Amino acid sequence: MEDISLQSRIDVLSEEQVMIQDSAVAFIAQDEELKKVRENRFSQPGYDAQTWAEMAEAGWLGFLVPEEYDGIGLAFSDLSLVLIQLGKGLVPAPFSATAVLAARTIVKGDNETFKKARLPALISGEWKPAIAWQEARSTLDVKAEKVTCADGKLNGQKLFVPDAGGADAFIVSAASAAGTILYMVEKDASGLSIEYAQRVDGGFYATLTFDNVVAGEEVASAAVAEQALALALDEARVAASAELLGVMTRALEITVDYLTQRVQFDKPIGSFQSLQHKAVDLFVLSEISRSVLLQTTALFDGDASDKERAVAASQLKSRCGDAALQITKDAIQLHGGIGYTDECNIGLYLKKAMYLSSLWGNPTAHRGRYAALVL
Amino acid sequence: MEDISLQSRIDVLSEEQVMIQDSAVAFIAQDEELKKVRENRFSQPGYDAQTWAEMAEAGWLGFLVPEEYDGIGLAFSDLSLVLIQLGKGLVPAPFSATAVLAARTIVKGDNETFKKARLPALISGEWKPAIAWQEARSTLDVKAEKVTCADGKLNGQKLFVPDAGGADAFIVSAASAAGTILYMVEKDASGLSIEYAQRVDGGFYATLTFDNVVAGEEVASAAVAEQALALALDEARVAASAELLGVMTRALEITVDYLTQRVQFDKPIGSFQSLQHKAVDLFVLSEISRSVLLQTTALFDGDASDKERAVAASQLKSRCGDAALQITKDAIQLHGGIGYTDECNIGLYLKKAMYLSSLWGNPTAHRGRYAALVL
Amino acid sequence: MDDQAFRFHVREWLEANFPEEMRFPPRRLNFDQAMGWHKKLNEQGWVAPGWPAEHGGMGLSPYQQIIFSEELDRVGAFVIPSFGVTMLGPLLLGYGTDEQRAEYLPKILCGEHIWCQGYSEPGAGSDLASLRMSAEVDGDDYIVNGQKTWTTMAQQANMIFLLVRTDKEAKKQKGISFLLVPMDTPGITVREIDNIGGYSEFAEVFFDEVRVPRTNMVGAVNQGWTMAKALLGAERILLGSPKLAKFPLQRLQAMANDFGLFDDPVFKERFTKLHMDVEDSVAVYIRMLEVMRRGEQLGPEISILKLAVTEMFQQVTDLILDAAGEFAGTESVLPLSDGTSYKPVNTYYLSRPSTIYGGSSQVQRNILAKAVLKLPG
Amino acid sequence: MDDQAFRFHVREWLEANFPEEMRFPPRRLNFDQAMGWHKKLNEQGWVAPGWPAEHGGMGLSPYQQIIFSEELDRVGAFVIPSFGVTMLGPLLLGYGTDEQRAEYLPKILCGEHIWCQGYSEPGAGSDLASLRMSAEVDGDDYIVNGQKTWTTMAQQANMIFLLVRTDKEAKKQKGISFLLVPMDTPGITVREIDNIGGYSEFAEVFFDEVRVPRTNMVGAVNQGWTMAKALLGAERILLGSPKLAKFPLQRLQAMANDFGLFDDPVFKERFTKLHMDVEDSVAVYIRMLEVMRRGEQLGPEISILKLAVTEMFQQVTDLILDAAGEFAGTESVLPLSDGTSYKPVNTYYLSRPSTIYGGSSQVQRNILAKAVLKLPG
Repeated sequence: MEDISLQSRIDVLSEEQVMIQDSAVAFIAQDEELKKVRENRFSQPGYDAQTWAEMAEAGWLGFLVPEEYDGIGLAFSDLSLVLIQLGKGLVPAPFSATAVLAARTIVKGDNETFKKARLPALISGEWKPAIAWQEARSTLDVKAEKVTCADGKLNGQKLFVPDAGGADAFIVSAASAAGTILYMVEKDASGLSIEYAQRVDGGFYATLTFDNVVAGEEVASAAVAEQALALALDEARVAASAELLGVMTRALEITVDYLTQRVQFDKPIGSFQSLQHKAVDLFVLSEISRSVLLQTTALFDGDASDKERAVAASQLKSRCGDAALQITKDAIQLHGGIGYTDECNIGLYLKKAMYLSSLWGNPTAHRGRYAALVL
Repeated sequence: MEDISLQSRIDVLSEEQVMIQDSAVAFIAQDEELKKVRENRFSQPGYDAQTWAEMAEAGWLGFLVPEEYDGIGLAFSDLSLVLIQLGKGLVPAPFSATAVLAARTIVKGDNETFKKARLPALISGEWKPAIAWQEARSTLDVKAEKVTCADGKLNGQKLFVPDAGGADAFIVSAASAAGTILYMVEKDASGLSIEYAQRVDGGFYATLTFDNVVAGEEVASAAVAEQALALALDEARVAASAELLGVMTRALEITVDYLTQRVQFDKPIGSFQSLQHKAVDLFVLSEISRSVLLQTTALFDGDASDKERAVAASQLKSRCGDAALQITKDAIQLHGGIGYTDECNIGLYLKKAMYLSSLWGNPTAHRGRYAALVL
Repeated sequence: MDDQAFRFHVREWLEANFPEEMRFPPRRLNFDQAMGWHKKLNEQGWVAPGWPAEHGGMGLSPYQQIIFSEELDRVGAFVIPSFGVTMLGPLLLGYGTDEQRAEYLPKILCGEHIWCQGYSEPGAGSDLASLRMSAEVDGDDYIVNGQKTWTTMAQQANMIFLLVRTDKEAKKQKGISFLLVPMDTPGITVREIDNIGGYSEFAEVFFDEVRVPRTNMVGAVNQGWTMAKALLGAERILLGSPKLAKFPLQRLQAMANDFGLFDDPVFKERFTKLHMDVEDSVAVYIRMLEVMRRGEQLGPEISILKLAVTEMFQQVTDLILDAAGEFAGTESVLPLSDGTSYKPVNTYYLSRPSTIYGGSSQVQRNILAKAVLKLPG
Repeated sequence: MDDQAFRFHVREWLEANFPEEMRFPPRRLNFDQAMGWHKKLNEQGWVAPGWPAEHGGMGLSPYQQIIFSEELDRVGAFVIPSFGVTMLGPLLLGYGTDEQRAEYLPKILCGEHIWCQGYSEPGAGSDLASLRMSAEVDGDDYIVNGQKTWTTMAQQANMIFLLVRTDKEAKKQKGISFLLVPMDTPGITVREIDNIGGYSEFAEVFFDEVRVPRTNMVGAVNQGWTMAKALLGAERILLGSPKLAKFPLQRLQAMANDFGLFDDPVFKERFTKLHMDVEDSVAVYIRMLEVMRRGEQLGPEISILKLAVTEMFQQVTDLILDAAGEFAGTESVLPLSDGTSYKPVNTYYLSRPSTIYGGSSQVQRNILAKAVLKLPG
């Protein structure tokens, strides 16, 4: 599939970035037909162990972890090159949830012993934590209220925990007397029940119910927990946006290819001006998204304030969420009837867009936060 | 200019309606080039006395006045046929403001002596009243607050009074101890000052400032004033919507004609699919508007409740306001550079749409009222 | 009975008779699931609102048809429409012989015949006239060979109406005829196709040397295109029914109520805008039905309705996805406080092909540009 | 100086030097109105931010050019851009001779030469290559005949750069050359055209046997189209500057503040959406300027920026009209509480031709479809 993005036309990558991108391109080329994607969907944990091991092998899981914890300490602008490809390949592994959100929450926490013990295991792929923070639909608020911790026992419910099926443990935000604290809880902890809901992309969300579950190690104290979670979530939103960019980019490539091949009224349908202009409008959306991603990863690689990061993450997530939905649904329209069948891959891109654009705040939620922060 | 609306294809007019429509078509055909429109714009009162006299002669000014006051007592579905043509011809006379809003406010009032004395003069074209009710930008509220009446003296300010320049008198809503009352005030009343602002369509709005002006005859008592005003305003909104339909219809006719004539890249530009589809989308908007107008005039001709009328008027006004703006501004785009010149008539349609869609509540204001009434 | 009385009559009967378990299902019910209800409707004589009474229909005015349809929506009926009632019936009334009417119409009403529609072929989607399924005369029969696709619920139908090519030499539109074929005729194979919602609502139908009596042709030989176009007209008014957008809007309202979204002025304004748009499309619909009531044909202008309504439908489902928050990414069926359940993504999926089937939006715009606006080229 | 320091340096100087009476004017200032300011900028060496320093420019990086432009917006500068600075200068730097550069560049800087652009002709709008103005050799001169239109501020300019046809036999694009002509040359007539806002910002320019020295040609004979295209590229990045949308958004904010509209959540959400869109377009702009900074040419992808920004511009002015309420129908100039005045309909008018000039949105989409997406046909 030819890359029609403007990257090769107008952007400049460093040699190292070219290497990173090439390895990610090769990685997804293994499943260009999305057979593995289809095999894994709707069956727990929603991805195969082999994929995760290969990602660990490639060093990707440690991109955002400082070297002192065995990480590579690379930049968001590098990592995004991998994430775009993962989006293009619809790779179902919980990269953003584990290697970004969980890893970065731990890094931003204040338990050095925990970091030293756990981050290397996360990076090597041996240990997969999932973050359980959300207590309501469509909220961006990281303050824990409904899950409480008193006398060392957790009670309450966490919603929308992605990829819990393959996780070894949860990092749970809980309201204590001192404020929000992050605790680790093993997956098989007594009193913890897990209910799974199927996601449209083939993965699963979990609802975690805590009934006097013993709180494990403190991952972040009340002094830093909310901030750590908020920062890591904004980073995870950038990661999800990069995936979304991959999703929309490949959906558009497939569609442009289809427009060139498919004949109706004795002409390739891509020669009809109305379809050409529609494709162009989608292309414009994808390149706006790419531009905002470039700007945002540069900002996250610099010394921007927490607020600047929050504003940028909301700007990016709402742009990429909207654009990916628009592009993938119009891609189905441009495919005609065949696009509405499950056997056609284009529908898988729509579903990935539906999931990722609603994860960690949908475009409307992020516009709300942007307005509150900027206006 | 060929009528491209669906009226002749799918709607059925009575013989009487055909006659009414034909006479209105002939009326505007006198100024098909819009020379008279251009002569009158930006010079007081914004229209010529001859036009008004001809309208009176045609009997149009009495359409909505019961026969007992020398009117014709016809239906909205008949009147709308005239108004659509007035919109097509951009006829600058204050038809909706005087023959609908003012006439109907008086009719709905409770001063029989006043009706018997004044309505025949209004219908014959001798006497032109203007209604001064509005006290703030973007309001639909008819309750008077800022203009007060105490001891028979009016004080305060009324805004956005259309076509005051040609009016002989004002009917003014004022807050009295008993509630809102409608009073007549002669134009040359002592203490009344009038400030005019140029409208984009070439007419004028007036701001009326009352400084101890003696309140004249009571047109409607506190018992009925607000209701009379509210009902008449909703009728005036229907009238303005019919004009808007005429504006958008003619703008589209002119544009489709231009698309057929204008050659670029060695083809008539109307053969380019993207322009065809744009024209079609505008056509769809115009026919949705026409359908809603048909439905609404039928409702106003029946025994609908005040609330049903308000809902229908808001639905119609926001539809026609949005559609007319969309169509006239895209008409300029479809004309290319020439459409941006003052000498091209298409811009006059945009300006009429800008005026009428913001008169008596713009689409956003009417959606707000609809939501409050329906949801 | 005046319209208001008619409405209450229908409402009362539906409240008493519409099965509790069929109300507001999370997905559209298919023919098998709705057959019990079909039979109950038939006992009441209410299967075919638009057919004349002499043929077993209700003979309703256009406005009464809307009332009837609104009342069905009100109790949450959500059923794949019967192609026999909505499409084949009107066609036979217009073009069929008396024998054909006597043979087929009653069986549609009683539910004995369940029809599916054999129009589209692979490679002949928007460009329907390029269809290739052949029907060659062999004695008193035609021998039919080829493939249909996007045939809704072919797997449950026992009858199919077909567009076939009876003259390969003639220009595209000229050599097409209209055939009625039992699905159990030897040589017919059905392959179900899953849609993106994961359901099998349509199928491919393969014809291999299928023998069909020549008496099963409707209209004259090579006149199929005219009838197909008329039928497409009837289909487009069906496909342009405002209920397409109104029904999901009601479901959105129920979900949004539970989520407390009407306290959010931004959501409320978006909902209002769509509510008004949908009400506006009802005005267009009634205006067009009025033409049919007068016994006149609707021409290319019918495309306006389909264009407008399907676009609104998709705008409604966009807002559903937005309102659903994280549920926009799940297959979850949400229990609502009104006792029904709702799966937001289903509605979203369902809206996708509405701008594709029955002539894509692009095709509808081409029709209007050429046939109504008379634009060149 | 780092970027932040540069910003404050510019801000400080502008605060001290930008004339009070030029801040946030209700309509765009023309060349005459802005000449005093131009001369002041020239004293400071700040007329041409993008030109290299050796030619009297500021030699700013792309990002610094944005800073400079933002700071100008901040004080409310609203002036018709100088075509000498933005268009002819870059063209001469790329294609002119040393003599031409020495002759013309300093006069642009000091304001002696005020340039207008002679591209479009009646009948050759979007289809620019079909232009017909002829230039025939006569000794050391060309004799120019024909008509230009949409020439912005021709009535105030004393110089014009022209696309002319120097070979009538060649294919459309092949026979075009680029000429520089003083406006006082005998045979040139200017007719002002009022725009829909009632202002004369452009004109028709008639050429009747106008004699132009052959040395006034830039580039080689019949190579004008290549240069024109390069210039159109430069124009498109200018025409795609986000300030086009950002400036009116700021004015909307000021008006809406006075009207109390930010207390209305619906207005606030609409404003927010546009604010974010405009910020997004800044990201596209900087990404593209970065290419130019590296000294590379921007190709057809530049169309993305113009398409996106002009569409946003019009969305902003739609919201301005909505927010203005009844003032959307008046010519009123509103006094704002920040001491400036504002005429909402002017911005609305100004946004209309942005999707027409410099290649209409339709043409931009054609370019992208063919040249970038490589779609057939």
